[in-house]
Amino acid sequence: MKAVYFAWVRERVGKAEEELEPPSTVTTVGDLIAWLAARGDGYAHAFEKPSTIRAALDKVHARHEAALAGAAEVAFFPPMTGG
Amino acid sequence: MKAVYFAWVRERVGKAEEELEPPSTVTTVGDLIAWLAARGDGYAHAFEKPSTIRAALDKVHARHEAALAGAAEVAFFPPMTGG
Amino acid sequence: MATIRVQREDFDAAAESTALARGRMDVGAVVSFVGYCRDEGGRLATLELEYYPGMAEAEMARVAREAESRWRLIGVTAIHRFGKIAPGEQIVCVVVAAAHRGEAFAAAEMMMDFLKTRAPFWKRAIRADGAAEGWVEAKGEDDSAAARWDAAG
Amino acid sequence: MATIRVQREDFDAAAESTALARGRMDVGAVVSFVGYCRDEGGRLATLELEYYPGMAEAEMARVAREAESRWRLIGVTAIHRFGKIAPGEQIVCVVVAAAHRGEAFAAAEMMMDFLKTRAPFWKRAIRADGAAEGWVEAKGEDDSAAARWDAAG
Repeated sequence: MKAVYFAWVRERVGKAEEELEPPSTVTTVGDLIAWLAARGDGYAHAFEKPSTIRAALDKVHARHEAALAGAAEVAFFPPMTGG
Repeated sequence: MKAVYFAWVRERVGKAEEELEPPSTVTTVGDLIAWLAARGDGYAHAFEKPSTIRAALDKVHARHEAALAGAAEVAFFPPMTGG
Repeated sequence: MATIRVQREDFDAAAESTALARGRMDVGAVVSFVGYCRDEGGRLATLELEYYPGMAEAEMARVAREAESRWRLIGVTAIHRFGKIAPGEQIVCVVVAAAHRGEAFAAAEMMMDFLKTRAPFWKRAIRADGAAEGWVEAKGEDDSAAARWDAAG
Repeated sequence: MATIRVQREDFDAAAESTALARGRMDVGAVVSFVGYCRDEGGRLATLELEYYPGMAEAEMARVAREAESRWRLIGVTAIHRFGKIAPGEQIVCVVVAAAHRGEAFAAAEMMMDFLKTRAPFWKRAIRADGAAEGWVEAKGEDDSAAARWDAAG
């Protein structure tokens, strides 16, 4: 699946997007966050406080409990500050 | 005192303004309405339902209980329908 | 200091709105309301608005001052037309500038609710079908809309 | 059918507002909101807005549809800019046309509250004093503002 990152999540991860191939035990958004956080320094910093991370699956907001269930694109970003 | 009338109050009274010299027993807006209502057909029609009549003293909204207390101008009109 | 105008001619709501924000670095939100004359499904030919000169301006200024006393506002403009107004034309506008949107929205809505029930204007409807023209009746829902600000205040 | 745009260039809120009412005889009320970039008392030099292409437009359309499902609206427009925005410049606008003012006010305010908390935009502040630039933090009051529509709905 494709992962995209925005704002300080993008800056800490060090890239705007990438292809991910998580193991089959990673079934929810929250699982994916935990899996990413263990990938190295930038990821650890980006995902150090999972509660501050918002996610979207195929461009629709998704809770951490949401199943990845074949989504083509997952996005991680801080709380929105537009408007 | 000067009296001014608006909308259907004006139409029923048949004039836009006039000088009034009510007797000294007329001390409130409500007294003045009752006194006007007894002045003849147009007035009787205009003031037949005092509860539908709004008033202002010197261009400030006034309740029927308000004392005339030396106001220079009294106005009578229906509920407002601007905006 | 609010800008209050009662006039026969049309107004440019956009220009009023821009005027409140132009050159200011502390304005975060501008809410504009424009009230239009509806044709009531084709039944209305024209509205004719009568008003109480002197009191209308004074009452609009009192409503603006009340808004300014309740919220931190940077600018307030209220314009109300009188005379003949055709369907599709503008009748009234209220523009409020503030640092934050909540205050601008609340102030603009309260001002409109109060203008409806307090500003001395009266509409006469001239019917498209030639039926007798008549004074528009005040709506109870306008009183309710105005009353909720007293409860909230 | 709402008009939704995400763009780098400035917009003409007045033209958007006029477009919703022009030639329509059933529009009684148009409420426009424009959000401006404040300079935070001189501390802010520039905002830089990042957004999630595709999702931003989709989310703004969902917010518009939610407003259209709650109130009888005649027209809805929402425009959000991205990129560098200087103090005094426009960031966002929402315009709602309806027959009645209460619906137009409520819809415009709900849309702004929801856009703030749901539309994927992020602001980075570049400081006038050369201090480290930083991502603007989300405000709890924006969550509260959005939450009251759930309670009311």
